[in-house]
Amino acid sequence: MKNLIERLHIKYSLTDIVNQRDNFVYLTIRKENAIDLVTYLKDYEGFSHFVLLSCVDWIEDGKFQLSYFLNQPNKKFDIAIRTMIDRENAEMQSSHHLWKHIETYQRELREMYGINFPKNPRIEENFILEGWDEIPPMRREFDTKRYSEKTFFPREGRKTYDPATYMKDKLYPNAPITAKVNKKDE
Amino acid sequence: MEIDFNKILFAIIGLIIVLNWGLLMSSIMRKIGARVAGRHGIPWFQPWVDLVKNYAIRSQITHGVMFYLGPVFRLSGGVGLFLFMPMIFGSDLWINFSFKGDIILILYFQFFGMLGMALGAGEGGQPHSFIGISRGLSQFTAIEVPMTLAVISLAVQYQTLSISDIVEAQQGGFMNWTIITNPFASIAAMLSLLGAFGHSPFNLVKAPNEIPIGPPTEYHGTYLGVLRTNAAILHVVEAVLFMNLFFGGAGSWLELIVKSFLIYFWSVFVGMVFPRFRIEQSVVWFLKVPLILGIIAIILL
Amino acid sequence: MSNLFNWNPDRSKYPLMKEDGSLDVDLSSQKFTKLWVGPNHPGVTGNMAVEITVSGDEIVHAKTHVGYLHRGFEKLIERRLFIQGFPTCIRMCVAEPDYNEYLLSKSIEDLSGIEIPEMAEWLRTLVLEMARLQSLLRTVPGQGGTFSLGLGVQWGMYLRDLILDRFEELTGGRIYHMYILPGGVRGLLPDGFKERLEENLQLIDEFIIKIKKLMFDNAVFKKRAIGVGVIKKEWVDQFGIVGPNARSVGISRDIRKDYSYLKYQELDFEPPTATDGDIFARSTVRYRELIQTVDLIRQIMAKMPEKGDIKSPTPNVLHWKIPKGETYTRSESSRGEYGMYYVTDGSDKPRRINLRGPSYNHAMTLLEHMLVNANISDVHAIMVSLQTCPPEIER
Amino acid sequence: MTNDKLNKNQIEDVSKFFAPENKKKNVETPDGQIIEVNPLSDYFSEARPKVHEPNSSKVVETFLNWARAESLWVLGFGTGCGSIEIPPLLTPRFDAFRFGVQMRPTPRQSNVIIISGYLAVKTLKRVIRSYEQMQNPKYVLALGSCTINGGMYFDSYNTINRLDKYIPVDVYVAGCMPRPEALLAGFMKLKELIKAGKAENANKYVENFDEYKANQKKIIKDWNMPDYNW
Repeated sequence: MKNLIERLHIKYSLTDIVNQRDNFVYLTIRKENAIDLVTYLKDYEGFSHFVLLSCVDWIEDGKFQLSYFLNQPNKKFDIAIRTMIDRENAEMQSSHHLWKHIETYQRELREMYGINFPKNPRIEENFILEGWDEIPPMRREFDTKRYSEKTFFPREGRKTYDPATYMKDKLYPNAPITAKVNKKDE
Repeated sequence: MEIDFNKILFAIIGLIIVLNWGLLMSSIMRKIGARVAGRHGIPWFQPWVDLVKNYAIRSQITHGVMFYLGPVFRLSGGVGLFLFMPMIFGSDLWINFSFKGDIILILYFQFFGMLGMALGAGEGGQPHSFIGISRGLSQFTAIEVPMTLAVISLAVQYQTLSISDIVEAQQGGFMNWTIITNPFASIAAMLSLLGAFGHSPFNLVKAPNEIPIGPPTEYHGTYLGVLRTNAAILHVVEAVLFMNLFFGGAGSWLELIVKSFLIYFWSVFVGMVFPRFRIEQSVVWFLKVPLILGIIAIILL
Repeated sequence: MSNLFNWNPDRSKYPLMKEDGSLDVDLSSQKFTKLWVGPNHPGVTGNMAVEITVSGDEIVHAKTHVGYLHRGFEKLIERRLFIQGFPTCIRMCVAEPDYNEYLLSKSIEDLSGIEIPEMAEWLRTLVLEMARLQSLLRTVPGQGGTFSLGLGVQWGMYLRDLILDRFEELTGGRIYHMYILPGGVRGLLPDGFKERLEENLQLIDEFIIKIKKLMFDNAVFKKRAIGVGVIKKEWVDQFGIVGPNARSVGISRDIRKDYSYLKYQELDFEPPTATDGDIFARSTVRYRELIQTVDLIRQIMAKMPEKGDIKSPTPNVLHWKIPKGETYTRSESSRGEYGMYYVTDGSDKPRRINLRGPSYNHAMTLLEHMLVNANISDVHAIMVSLQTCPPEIER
Repeated sequence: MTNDKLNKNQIEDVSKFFAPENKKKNVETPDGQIIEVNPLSDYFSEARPKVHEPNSSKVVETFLNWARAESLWVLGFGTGCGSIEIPPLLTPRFDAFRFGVQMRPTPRQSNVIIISGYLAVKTLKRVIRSYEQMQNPKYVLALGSCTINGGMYFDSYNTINRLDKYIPVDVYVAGCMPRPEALLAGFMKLKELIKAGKAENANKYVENFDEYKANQKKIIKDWNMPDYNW
C-alpha cells in the first residue's frame, strides 16, 4: 500500500500523510482536489465502501476539516482524506453521485455546521432539527448550555460542582491537585 | 300480529347471558394465550372493567352523523344475528324469533354490521381506517363464498332453510352431526370461520402493527364500548351458528357454553401459532382451499 | 392457472420521479394517499417516521423522517471531560450500549497509547458478545412479531431478561452498564457467574430449537418473508450496507474477522451468510448468528483465564489531557459496522466525536429505496429486518 | 368557557412551514365557481377545549374511578430510550397485564401516555398532539430523570428540561433508566391517585390552557397546527 500512497502523492500533491495504523492512513489534500481523489480511489483502486463523512470545527484557524473515510474491502485497507475549508460561507463540492448515502451525510453537515453542498438533492430539507433559527448547533461558538437555560425552564435546586474542586473538598481534603500517573507495584 | 311479551322477555335475558358469556370467553382466551407465552395474564374480570371504563370516558368527539351510526349499525348487526338464532334446541323460550328460512336472514346479518361499520369508520377520516375497511370487505367477500356454499350444501342435504330443522335432523348421537355426515361442507365452513373471527392468520382487518387496529382507530369512549359489546355478542352468536349447523346444536345452556367455547378456541388456537397473511394472500387462500371443499360438498350431494 | 392468482402486476413505472428527483405525484388527483408510519405507531422500530405515498396497497414513494431522538450527544461530549463522556456516550444507542463504551475507551486508549491487560480484553469480549446476544434475542423473534407472531417475542424477551440479570450481576446496571472504562474494565466476574450464565445458555439452546419450529418452519411465515424486501448484491457498496444485511446477499463482511480486535482472533467462528437477500435470508442470518453467539460465549468462558489484572494505570481522570490527534475505531455490533471518529486537540475535552452507526445508511437511503414498490403490509417487516435503530442515526 | 375563535394571525404567521396540501389555495368547483380553501380552519376545529366535571354523585364517581384505575390503556408511543423497558413490561418477567395495563396503538383509545425519557423538541410537538387527542380523563406518567429536570441532558439544545411546563404530569418515575419494577410502582401510584379522585390533570390542562400553550409555542418554532388538536 506504500506504493499506492506514493503514487497518490505524486498525482495529487498531498500536503500531509499520517500513518495511524499499518492499515489506516490519513491523507491531507487541498479542497479542489479532494473529490477527484475520492473518485479516483473509488473507480481505480477498489475503495468501494464509503464509511463516514465527518466534519471538525477548528475555530481557532477559522477552518472546517472535512474527513472522508474510504475502505477497501478486499485488501482491508482504510484511507481517510482530510481537507480544510473556510468557516465563512463554508461550501464544498458535493459528492452525492458517488455513493447514495453521502447525500444523507451532506444533509446532516448542512444542518449541523451550515456547510453548503450545492447540487446535493434535498439539501434544504429538514433532517434532524425542525424550525431551527439559531446558528447551526454543532459549530463551536454555539453555547448549548446557555441556549438550554434560556429556553427550557431549568428546574431550580440543581447545584453543579466542578468535579475537581468538589472531590478535593469533600473526599480528599488533604490531597494536592496534581495530575500524576499511578505507577503500580513499583 | 300478536306481540308475545314472554318471548321478548326471554330474548332480553338471553342477550344478557350471551353478552356476559362472550366477555368471559374473551377473558379466558386471553388468559390461555398468556399462559402459552409464559405470562400470568389479565384478571378474569378485565373485559367488564374495560367496558365500564369505556362508557365512563367523559369527553367524546364526533366526525359527523355516520360516525355515530357506525357502531349502532354494528351493534344492530350483532343483536339481529342473535334475535333470529335459536339458542337451545327443544325449548320454546330460548329459540328467540327463529322462523322457517331464518338461515338466509342470518347470512345477511353477518354482512350488515360490516357495511355499517365501513360507512362510519370511513367518515372518521383516518387513512388507517379505510385501509382496514377495504381489507375487511374484500376478505369478508372471500369468506362468504365458501360459507354460502356450505350452507347451500346443508340446505340441500336436509331439505330445509330453517336452523331449528337442521338441528333437529342432527339429533341422536354425534354420528348424526353434519361434521360426520357432510365433512366437506363442514370443513369448508370451519375454515371460513377462521376468517370471520379475525384471529391471525386472517387478522389483517385490525392488523395491530401494520395499520394500528384498522377501522376502529378513531372510535373511543362510548363508541368503542358499543363496538366491544357487539364483539362479545357476535363471537358467541357466530359460534352458536356453527354449533347449530355442524355440531348438533345444544340441548341446554351448559352444552351451548361448552360447544361454543370449543369452536371459538379452534380459531384462537390457530391464531396463536400462525403469522398474518397479506390481504391478497388471504383472499387467494379462501378462494382456493375452502372454495374447492365447498364445491366438492355440493357435487357429492 | 398460476397467472390467475398473480396479483402483483408490473409496477416498473414506479417510482414516479421527475428528472430532478422530485416526486411526480399529484395528491389531489385522488389516486394516491399519504400515510405516516410513525412516530406514534406500534410498528416502527423506535421513534422514527416513514412518510409513504401509496397507490392502492403499493408504495410509490417513501421518505424517512428522523430527529425525534436528537439529543446533541456530539455537542454534549465536546463540553465534557474524557471520563464524563462515558455516561453520556452509552446512551447513544439503547439497544446495545456496550459498543459505545468500548469504542470510546478504545479511541482514548489509541490516542494516549495505553495498553490494556489480557484479562480485561477477555472480559470486554465477553461483555460485547453478551450484548449481542441480548440484542439478537430481541430481534430474531421480533421478525416474527412483525407478522403478528407474538409468541416468539414473549419467549425471547424472557430469556433476554435473564441475560440482563447476568449483566446486572456483573456490572450493576440492567441496560446501561458503564463496565468498560479507559484502561480496562471495572471488575472481575463474580463467583459462580459462569455456571449461572451456562444455565441461561442452556435455556437459550432450547429456545433456538423452538423458534425454528415456530418461525422458520412455518408455512405462513415463509410465504410472507421469502422474496420480500430484496437487497441486490450491487447495492451493498452503493448504499454502504454492512453487517448481517450485507451478509444476507453473500458478501461476508464482519469486522470481527476482517479487522480483528480484542480476542476475536483466538476464537473459532465463521460469520454466517445467505444468498437471497430477502427478509427470510436476513432473519436466517440473524438466527444463525444467535447460535454462533451462544457458541462464542461458551468459547470465551472456556478460554478465559480465571484471574488477572483488569485495569492499566491511567492518569488522574479529572486532569487528563490527551495530545492532539484523531482516530477511527470500529467494532461489529449486531447491526453491522459500528465506528467512532474521535478527534482531540490537546485539551482536557475531546474536540469532536462522530458515531458511525449502520442504521444511518440502512434506515435512510436504503429503506427509502427498498420501500418503493413494496406492499403497505411489509413496511414494518422490512424496517425490522434491516434492524434500524433511530438513536444512532441522529444521536 | 366560551368557544371563542383563536387568533388567526398566529396561524398565518407560520404558513411557510405548512405542507403544500395544508396551505391556503383557490379551488375551482365543478360548476366553475372559484372558492378559497384554508385546510387548517376548514378541516380542523378551532374551538377551545372544555372542562369536564366529575360525576356529581360521589358513589357513581368512586365506582367509575375504580374502573378507570383498573383499566389503564397506555398509548404505545416510545418517545425516548425508556421505551426499551416497555416490552419487558409486557412479557413474562414483569407482565403488567396483571394490573390491567394494556397497550393501545391509537391516542383516541388510550388513557395514559408514558413519556419514556427525554423529549426532543420535535417529539414534544407530536406528544402534544397525541396528548390532546386523548380523551378526558387522561393521565401522564413521566419516566426517567430527564423529564424531571433534564437529567443528563440538562445542557442539551434539543431536549426539554421540565415536562410539567408543557403538559401536566401525574406521576414521575425517577431513575436513568428506571427499572420495569419502578415503572410498575409508578402505575400503582397512578392507580392510587385515580381511586382517590386526585388525577384530574386533564381539566387542569384546560384551565391553564393559555399558559401551557405559551410555553409550548416558545420552543416549537414552526407551529403549523391548530391550537388544540381535537
